Amino acid sequence: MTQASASPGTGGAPGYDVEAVRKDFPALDRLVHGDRPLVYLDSAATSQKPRAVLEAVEDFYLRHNANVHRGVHTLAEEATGLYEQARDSVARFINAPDRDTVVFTKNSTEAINLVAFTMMLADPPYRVGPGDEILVTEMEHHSNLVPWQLLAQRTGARLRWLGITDSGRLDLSRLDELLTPATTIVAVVHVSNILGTINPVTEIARRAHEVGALVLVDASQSAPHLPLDVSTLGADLVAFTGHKMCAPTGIGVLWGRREVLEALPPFLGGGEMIDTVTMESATYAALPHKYEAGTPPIAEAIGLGAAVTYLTGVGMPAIAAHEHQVTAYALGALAELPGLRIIGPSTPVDRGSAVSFVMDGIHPHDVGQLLDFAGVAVRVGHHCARPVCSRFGLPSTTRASFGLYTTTGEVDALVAGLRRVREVFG
Amino acid sequence: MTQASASPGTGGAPGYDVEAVRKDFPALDRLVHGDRPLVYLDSAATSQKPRAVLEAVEDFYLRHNANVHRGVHTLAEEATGLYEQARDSVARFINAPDRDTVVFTKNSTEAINLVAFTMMLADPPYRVGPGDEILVTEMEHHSNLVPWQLLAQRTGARLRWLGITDSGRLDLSRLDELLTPATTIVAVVHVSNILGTINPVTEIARRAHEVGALVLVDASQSAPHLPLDVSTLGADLVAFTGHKMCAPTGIGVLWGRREVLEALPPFLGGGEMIDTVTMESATYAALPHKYEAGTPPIAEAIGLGAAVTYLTGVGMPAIAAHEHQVTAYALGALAELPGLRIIGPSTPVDRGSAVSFVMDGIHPHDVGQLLDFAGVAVRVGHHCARPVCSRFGLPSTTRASFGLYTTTGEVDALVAGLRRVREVFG
Amino acid sequence: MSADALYQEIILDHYRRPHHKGLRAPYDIEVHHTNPTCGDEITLRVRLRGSGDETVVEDVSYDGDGCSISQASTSIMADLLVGATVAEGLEVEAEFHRLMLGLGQVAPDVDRLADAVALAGVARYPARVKCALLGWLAWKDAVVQVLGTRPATGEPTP
Amino acid sequence: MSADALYQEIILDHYRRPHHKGLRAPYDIEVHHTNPTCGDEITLRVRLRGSGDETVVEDVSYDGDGCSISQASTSIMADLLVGATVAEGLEVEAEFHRLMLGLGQVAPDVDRLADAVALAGVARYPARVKCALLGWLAWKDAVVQVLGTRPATGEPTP
Ligand SMILES: Cc1ncc(COP(=O)(O)O)c(C=O)c1O
Ligand SMILES: Cc1ncc(COP(=O)(O)O)c(C=O)c1O
Repeated sequence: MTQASASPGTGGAPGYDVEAVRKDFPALDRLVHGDRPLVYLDSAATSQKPRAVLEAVEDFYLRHNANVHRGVHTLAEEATGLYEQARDSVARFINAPDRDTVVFTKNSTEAINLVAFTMMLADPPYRVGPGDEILVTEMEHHSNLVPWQLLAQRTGARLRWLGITDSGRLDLSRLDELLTPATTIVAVVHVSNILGTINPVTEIARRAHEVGALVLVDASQSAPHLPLDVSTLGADLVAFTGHKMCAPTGIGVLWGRREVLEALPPFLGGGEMIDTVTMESATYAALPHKYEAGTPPIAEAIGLGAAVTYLTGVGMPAIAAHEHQVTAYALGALAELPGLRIIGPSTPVDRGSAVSFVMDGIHPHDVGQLLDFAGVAVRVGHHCARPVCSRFGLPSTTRASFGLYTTTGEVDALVAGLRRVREVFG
Repeated sequence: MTQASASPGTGGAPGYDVEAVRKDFPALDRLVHGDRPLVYLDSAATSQKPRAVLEAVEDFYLRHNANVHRGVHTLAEEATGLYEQARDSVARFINAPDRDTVVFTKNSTEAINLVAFTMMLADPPYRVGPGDEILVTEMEHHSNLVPWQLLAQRTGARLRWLGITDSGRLDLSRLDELLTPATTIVAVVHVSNILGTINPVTEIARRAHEVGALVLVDASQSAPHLPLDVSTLGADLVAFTGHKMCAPTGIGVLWGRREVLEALPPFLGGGEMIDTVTMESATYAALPHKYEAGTPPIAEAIGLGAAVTYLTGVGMPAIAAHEHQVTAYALGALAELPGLRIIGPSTPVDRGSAVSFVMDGIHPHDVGQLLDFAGVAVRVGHHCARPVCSRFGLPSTTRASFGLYTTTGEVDALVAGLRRVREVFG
Repeated sequence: MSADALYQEIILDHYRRPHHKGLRAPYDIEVHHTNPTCGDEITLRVRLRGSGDETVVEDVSYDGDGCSISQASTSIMADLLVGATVAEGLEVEAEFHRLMLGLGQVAPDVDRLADAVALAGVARYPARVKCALLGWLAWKDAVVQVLGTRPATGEPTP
Repeated sequence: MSADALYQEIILDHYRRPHHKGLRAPYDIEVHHTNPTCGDEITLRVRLRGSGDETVVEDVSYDGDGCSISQASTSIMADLLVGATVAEGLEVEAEFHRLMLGLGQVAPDVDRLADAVALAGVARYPARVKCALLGWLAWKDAVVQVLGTRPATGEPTP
């Protein structure tokens, strides 16, 4: 594992040794299309994994593999210990006051659906029914939009949303109007995966709480990039996903205030989430197991534990500062390309490290494909946020997104690639 | 990977080279309590993993890691290809006529809950409502019982069940009475994880179909041990879980007949499961993506693909024959221990490789703990099938369970360990 | 594979100066197809002449949004369809489809596909195959719809 | 750790010949605790004498099902409680609890715990800790309940 050292890195924040960080990520050595070094600018889709995470997972399978809980044999005790230690690590990473409020899910999407489904089945005041309102934003990833659409359709509740300004910020001017005593939940993304916007979720939560609504923050794009402190964020529920934060696929987290998680009913039924079972009925386990039905993603949770330990070792403030600098550099360099328009905030203020753009007369598919031939991996499409594209009258965008291992040299490769795209398509 | 060779193995079926198989599983070399070789008899809880699976997962992370679908860059294309090839491998493994009917979930539990939740939300004839009946058995794992209890409570449907005979078989004598035109779904375990019983699911399905019910088979304990052919099984829906069949944790499968999966509504909402999205509503993707919201367990699916390829290489009929022989040997040896009673079929007929037992006057915890000191890993407790324990008037049992790598020598170690337990506890 | 092999000059030419583009009347059938994952869309109109086996494609006109591959593919398709019989048009569609799903392993039928051969490289990029197929699927759909609404023995288009 | 270190002779003795076992009347409070994951259960009765700080445990009787660890632990506990003041009984419970949650890193207070020191090895087996604690948690619960139902100044048990 790498500690951010004092030696100068390649661009980025002073004192952050990005080359040392890169050495921890073996996939970054990949060549594509024969001899092109990979320039991986798709971290908002998923991050690469540091060796420490792969080793933690492998060590589990090679030495400690067993099912967790209830075993008295050595491997079962070890596996349980490693799994629960991973929960402790995640609790520390987000500064959760209570480790039992960290629930492992398979991804953010399941975490958010867990809340949407249990609010359908809950007792008041958390039950969502006809006449209730659900407030989201136009900036949501489909995973924080479709579950609420479905909840509204299934219960007769009304879905409302905050719009987006031309500069890619949430339009808060109608917030007071949209928050009513009927609002049961406000679901809002912390950092947009398409626009890069960092939203003022603490302020939104404060106002939502005034009308008695619950607040869920989708931290899928903040947990990997910024220090995240659930004890001061203001949210009642926070969802994030391992694969975007150096962990394996197949693992996510729902954190919630104890009171809320205790009041909501169980979601999936099965092994591990019960207290006692007869043929007629069951009683349910205490948190966090109440929401962890079935064999959990054990190795994946252990991998997430190793990932947050790794990230903490590098330092979340240092990562945030480094990514901020790379993003600022990229925004500046992209602004100089003729016919290129940034979709989202064009300055690095309150902004994460995903940068979407369109090029006059050139379809994002062609941009992405030609960049790939140059070794530059970006994502094209609607980035699971189609309403954002519609808002800006676009079918799709090209998105470059950065991570703790991204260098300004890679941004230069992107810019050179885009110049070549312009040459080809004129 | 190991092909079953013609050289004699340690016990087991003729021609099955269990020692060669064991070499593929590095965790089996583990020592516990200092110098005790691990005797892993807990495969019904989770299996150990062959090197081929760990390597497939590692290769993905080291070379091809990217999010799947919609990417045009090299890694995204490769990741998508590997993920979808894994689906092809699983489809072949269970002889699914149509690869798009193989849905990846996080485990069996999620697969079963997916069906229970969508039947709550479905249109007729699949909708479960007041007055409808759900038929399960007393032999179910909590993961195939609690979801149906919850469905019944949430909809006003009635839960009914088939009992167990004293010899540990399903009591089918009341089947005709319990199957009525009100029965919407029959959920039944293929092979019991606690009793070892193999149930006549094809016959049950035939009769359930006569009254128009859907049939879900919980194949969690059959997929790893027997050839499984969904095209002839008779079930409409089949659930199983990767971690018990040599694959990583965090991956499971729901297979269903296309017609059924198409008629049931979506379950989790989010990225990947949509066709198009506006703020108001969404349309949903075709199978299998309709049921794969969010970033799927990509590496885990690839691991499952490698696992079924590995299992096919060894040969499922050969594995079944080998395990049958080890089980027969164990049943014989255990029968000779004074004061030991097998819970479940005491002969190897229609029987899987999990063997539960109790010892007069000695609590399973003490049995399990003392065996562990001897290096023998067994599971103790209710094995997530508490109603089975209640049926036999027991708080818990000790369970030894076998896999493709289990030797008769390991059964001898179990028996020796049990003799020592008797000495200690008198 | 290199950028040049995928983006052959012939594709870029069709993309820059698409043939038969623009919506024209009269027409027998209009269909609208989209590719929801990338937002591409096409509106395609087909005008037929003659009846039965003799039915000939008199005109194909279209408008839409999409990447160079989808735009060039539709332009090349229109060239191939205009003047061909419906049967020939369906055959070339089948051949092109086969090429696209061949993962780069299928040799194209140069005689039949003409300029469409330039798209062979797309088959190696599964994510782009649906771009190349967008216009062709619209064509096939249009034929199915129009033959469904016209007697198979075929009165001439009014 | 070896089998002998966990299953010390003293534990096996208590398990084979438990002290104070069987349910007796009169009693002030009866509690029932279970350990759902392993099905273990205990019914515990407590009879007190005296009042206020002077309240003394006159009898502890119990019945139940469980492994050797849980049975021996309860038997040892009963020895420690009978004749002690309630305050002393709660202190020894706290001390024992601390030992059990110490993952084998906590040194036992031999004077106070007496035979219960033999259970120190259990702390290294998290899955068994709840077995060892079953009787003790019942005791603590019983005290909370009975002190809640009796005036704090303490009329003697009728
Ligand atoms: C028969 C049976 N059904 C269902 C399950 C649940 O599987 P999982 O915990 O992987 O969801 C298990 C194993 O735990 C099982 O043995
Ligand atoms: C903002 C945001 N929310 C939710 C998700 C969903 O995460 P997952 O697909 O891992 O469930 C993503 C990423 O895909 C995201 O960027």
